[in-house]
Amino acid sequence: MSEQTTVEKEDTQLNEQTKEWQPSILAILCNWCSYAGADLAGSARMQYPETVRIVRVPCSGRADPMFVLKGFQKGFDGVMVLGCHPGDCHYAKGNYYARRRIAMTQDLLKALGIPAERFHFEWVSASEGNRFSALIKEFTRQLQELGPFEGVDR
Amino acid sequence: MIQDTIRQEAKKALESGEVRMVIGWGAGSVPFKTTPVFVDNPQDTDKLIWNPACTNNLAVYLTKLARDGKVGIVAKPCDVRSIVTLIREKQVKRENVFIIGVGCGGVVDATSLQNGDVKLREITSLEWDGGDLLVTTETTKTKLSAAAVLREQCKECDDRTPSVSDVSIGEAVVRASDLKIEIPGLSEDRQKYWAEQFSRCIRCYACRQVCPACYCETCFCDRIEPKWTAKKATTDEAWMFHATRAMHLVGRCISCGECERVCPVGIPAVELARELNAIAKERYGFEAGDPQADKPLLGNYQENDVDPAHHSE
Amino acid sequence: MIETTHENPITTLPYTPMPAVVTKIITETWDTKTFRAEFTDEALKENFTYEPGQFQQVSVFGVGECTFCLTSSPTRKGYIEFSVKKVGSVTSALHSMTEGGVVGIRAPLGNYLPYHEWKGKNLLFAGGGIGMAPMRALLNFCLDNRDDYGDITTIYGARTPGDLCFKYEYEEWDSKGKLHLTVDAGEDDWKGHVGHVPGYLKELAPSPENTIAITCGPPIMIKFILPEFANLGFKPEQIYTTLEMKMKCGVGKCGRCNIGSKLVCLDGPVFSLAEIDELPPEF
Amino acid sequence: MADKLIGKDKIGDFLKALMSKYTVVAPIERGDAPAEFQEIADGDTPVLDGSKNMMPPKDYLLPRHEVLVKIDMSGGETKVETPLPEDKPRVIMGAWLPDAQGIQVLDRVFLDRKFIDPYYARRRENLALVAVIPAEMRWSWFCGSVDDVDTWKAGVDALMYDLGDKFYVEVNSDKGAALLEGAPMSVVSDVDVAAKDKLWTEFKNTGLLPFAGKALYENLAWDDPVWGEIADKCIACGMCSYMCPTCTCFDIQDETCGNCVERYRCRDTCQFEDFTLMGHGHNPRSTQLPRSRQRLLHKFRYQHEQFGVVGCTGCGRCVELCPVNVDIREVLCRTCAEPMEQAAEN
Repeated sequence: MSEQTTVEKEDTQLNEQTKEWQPSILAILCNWCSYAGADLAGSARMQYPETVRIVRVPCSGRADPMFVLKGFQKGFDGVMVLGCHPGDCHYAKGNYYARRRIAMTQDLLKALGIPAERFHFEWVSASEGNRFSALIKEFTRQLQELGPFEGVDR
Repeated sequence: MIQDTIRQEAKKALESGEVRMVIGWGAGSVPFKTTPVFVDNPQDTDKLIWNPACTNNLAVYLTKLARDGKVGIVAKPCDVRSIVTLIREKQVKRENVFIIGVGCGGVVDATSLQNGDVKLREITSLEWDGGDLLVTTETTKTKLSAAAVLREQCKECDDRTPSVSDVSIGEAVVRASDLKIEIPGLSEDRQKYWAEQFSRCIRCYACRQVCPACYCETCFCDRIEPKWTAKKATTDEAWMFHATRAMHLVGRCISCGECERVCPVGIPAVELARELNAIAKERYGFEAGDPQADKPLLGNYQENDVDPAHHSE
Repeated sequence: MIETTHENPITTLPYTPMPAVVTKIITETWDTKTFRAEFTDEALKENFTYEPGQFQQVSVFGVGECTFCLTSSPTRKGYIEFSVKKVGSVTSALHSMTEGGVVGIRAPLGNYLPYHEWKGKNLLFAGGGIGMAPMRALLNFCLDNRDDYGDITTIYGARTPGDLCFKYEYEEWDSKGKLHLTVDAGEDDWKGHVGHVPGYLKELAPSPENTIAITCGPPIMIKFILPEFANLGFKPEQIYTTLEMKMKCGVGKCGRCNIGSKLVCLDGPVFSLAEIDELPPEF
Repeated sequence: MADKLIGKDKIGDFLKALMSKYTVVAPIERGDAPAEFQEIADGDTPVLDGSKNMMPPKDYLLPRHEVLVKIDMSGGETKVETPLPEDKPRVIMGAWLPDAQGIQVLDRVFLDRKFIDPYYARRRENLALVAVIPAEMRWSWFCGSVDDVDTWKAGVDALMYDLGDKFYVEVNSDKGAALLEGAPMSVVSDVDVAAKDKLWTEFKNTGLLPFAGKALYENLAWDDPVWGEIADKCIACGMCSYMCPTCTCFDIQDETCGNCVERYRCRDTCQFEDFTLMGHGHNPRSTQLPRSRQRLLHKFRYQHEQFGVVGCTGCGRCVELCPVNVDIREVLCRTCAEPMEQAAEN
């Protein structure tokens, strides 16, 4: 990720239509499942909040914990990692490695005092476009309840 | 005496040609400190010492010195855990290390001696006397309780004899039981706590450099592209550095506490990795310093591993 | 000799880069481009002066700053030039820049080639590859003040004909002075000399009499050319070069460009061989 | 102005009065962390007796993070702004005398030669320095071994000696006199003078080592084997430099945020490999040995050649903090071919 990932704060301002604060979300998606799922959601014209920023990775195993940490450092209100269901990895076992790594990342965030609700991990397949859209909506709602992330240096 | 045996074993290993060098502790510039020494001549083995101030984890030198050829290393049980990790992660070959393991009941934190009646400049020697530290000056002998002087991580350590060694020396005495690592302020608001801690970080990287588990040739924070963390000493950049370092130490950190000892601004850097490792032990049955574990924690998986997914439908 | 006008903030705000527009980009070789830039501040553009051999800090805003010599001659006013070999992040950012792009410039910095002491003397330039860039400033300066100097001879070499820079000026260099080109490995249509610069120097055997030699190039060339100069009878005081060290501030504060107690950014980058012989071998 | 006494119970009132005219910078403790030199605000209780000075006053004059220029590229035009520090009268209180001397070394680097550093100059121009001799000397000090400490007094505007329940204040300049004007102080007695002299003698004699009085810049040899020995041990962290009151080296970096760029400077050290690593891969100090040599030669030889100063003031921070006990005192003794034995009678 380059420096340009800095969250542009206008994104997190009030949504014109709903007049509701829209949290910024960094979503790290596996190319073979959840990214395709997002694609499906898009082509099926399913609505989901536009303040989600998607980073496509070849496999959830590529979702380096540093991506998650960098997301919080740069002020995203929430970070999510989505990968193929266990057993369905395009590379046979990448998501099994991801599972441990993400579990430890959750623990690290907890140890650092970042609310667990700000980091979301889920298995989403390529056919689950509606589920993808629902997940983003649900995560957004959850973050709206929490309010803006005040930053790691508050 | 343990110190004599260390010297004899080092001498034997050097004379026989088994090792080209022995890494150990030598007398420091002041009696309450020690310093790493690299002995390559059997005549010089009397430079090696053993006392309660032998705190450095010498395994940090192995990646450089044991790359080609065999070296000896004097190691406490925690240092041995570091060596085990380095071997497991293929940074050092087992056949390139001759481990002179020393039983240990904890080492002292020199700065904690400054309190009370003892003046650092007057100290002439430190030695254990059962559960107490006997501090000798030219005129006085003072006993300090282990609880007051032990290096923080030694307080909860239950690893008293080296798990792997080529020669094992000395029996460990448990200095005091039921000691707990105390980190004031940590349990309250953690986000605020760590922001405060990291706001002090001067980015000297002493924690990283002193750490045997931080063996990367180029640390992520020294990379220019991608620039994971900027060099500036601001809280968010320091947060990124320490948080990532903690993540990188999961399954590697053996809680020797060197990073916390050397930090000039008192950041308890070891704490994050220590907590994560405790979780890893419970959840995956993995311990960083365990010679039985053949694969790194995050370079391995079980089909029935805990599922961190939220399972929201 | 060094005069900076009051419009140039380098004297009072030495860390503040002045915006300049890139007006021309010349592709010299596959990895080297020469940039011409003009300050956006009109007064600064008019009054900016410098000396041959001085250097500048060029910023690509957001990426960083890099040190380049001023390769243009102060006699050719209104713009400055610098040649950039693509090696790191700043140089890559410069290479992807197009004409009209904005850079930041802090200049002039460092000492310069003491040409005023060389009036009436013969000048011998011996350069390799991108090392021609700092010497080009003085070469063109002397050609523009042709009557002040005796013979002006240039020996310039590169790995292949494609690696030779400043081809568009060879005619001037050879007509007003004398230019000898050489390449390490010629291609079929290469009619010129083949061989390394030090060997060619030996072959040409210029006289050290009343001559100053200026040399610049990759370390390996410098290593072999210095003995050749000595063999020809050049004394250390007659040989000048520019040294390169990593710099950040360029104004003697940041502490990384020292060689012993000399700072390349203040005491250099120009040193005579006699001066270099006094320095510890750490560059 | 004659020397005066100020009771420690009066310090609070004195500071309060001082703060109406000056920005007062002094060590302030935050929790368990080491105290840092910061601008004090109402209600702060700075530690002026020199007992909490592990962080050097350099941190105030040369901040760990300082924005040098701001570049605004929005709207198609490139605007460059130079945010200089505020021009206001400042006073640093409670600096160890060796640290105050360290500021003299910083002055040479930032205010001498062809370019003046405008950021440092702004903070320094209108700055008064009040140093302290603590009641108890630190074990690691070796000030008297590196320089003639009597000459250091000229660099401070006032010097406070900790005499237990009071400070003995020696005023060395008009600036110092102006600072103390109207302060709740009393006259000194012979007993106080004797106590002050005793403390000064103790300071002078603290950490007198075999190299005391010797021209270290002549003794330090380029090819001394000691550089290799340090390099073997050295773990190449930057602590000695970052905590040093006289180490000044810095890095300059850009940070982008949208259409704006902040160019800032931050600490850097000759101990890091990338300090001198050039873009094309060449590194003139490519191993630890030349890097270890650089730090000491810079302090004891190069700065002497450049400015006629000793770049080390014997504050002992690196001695106390080095993770592997590379003791600069021992190294200096070695270069004089003498063992380190504390000569001072304390």
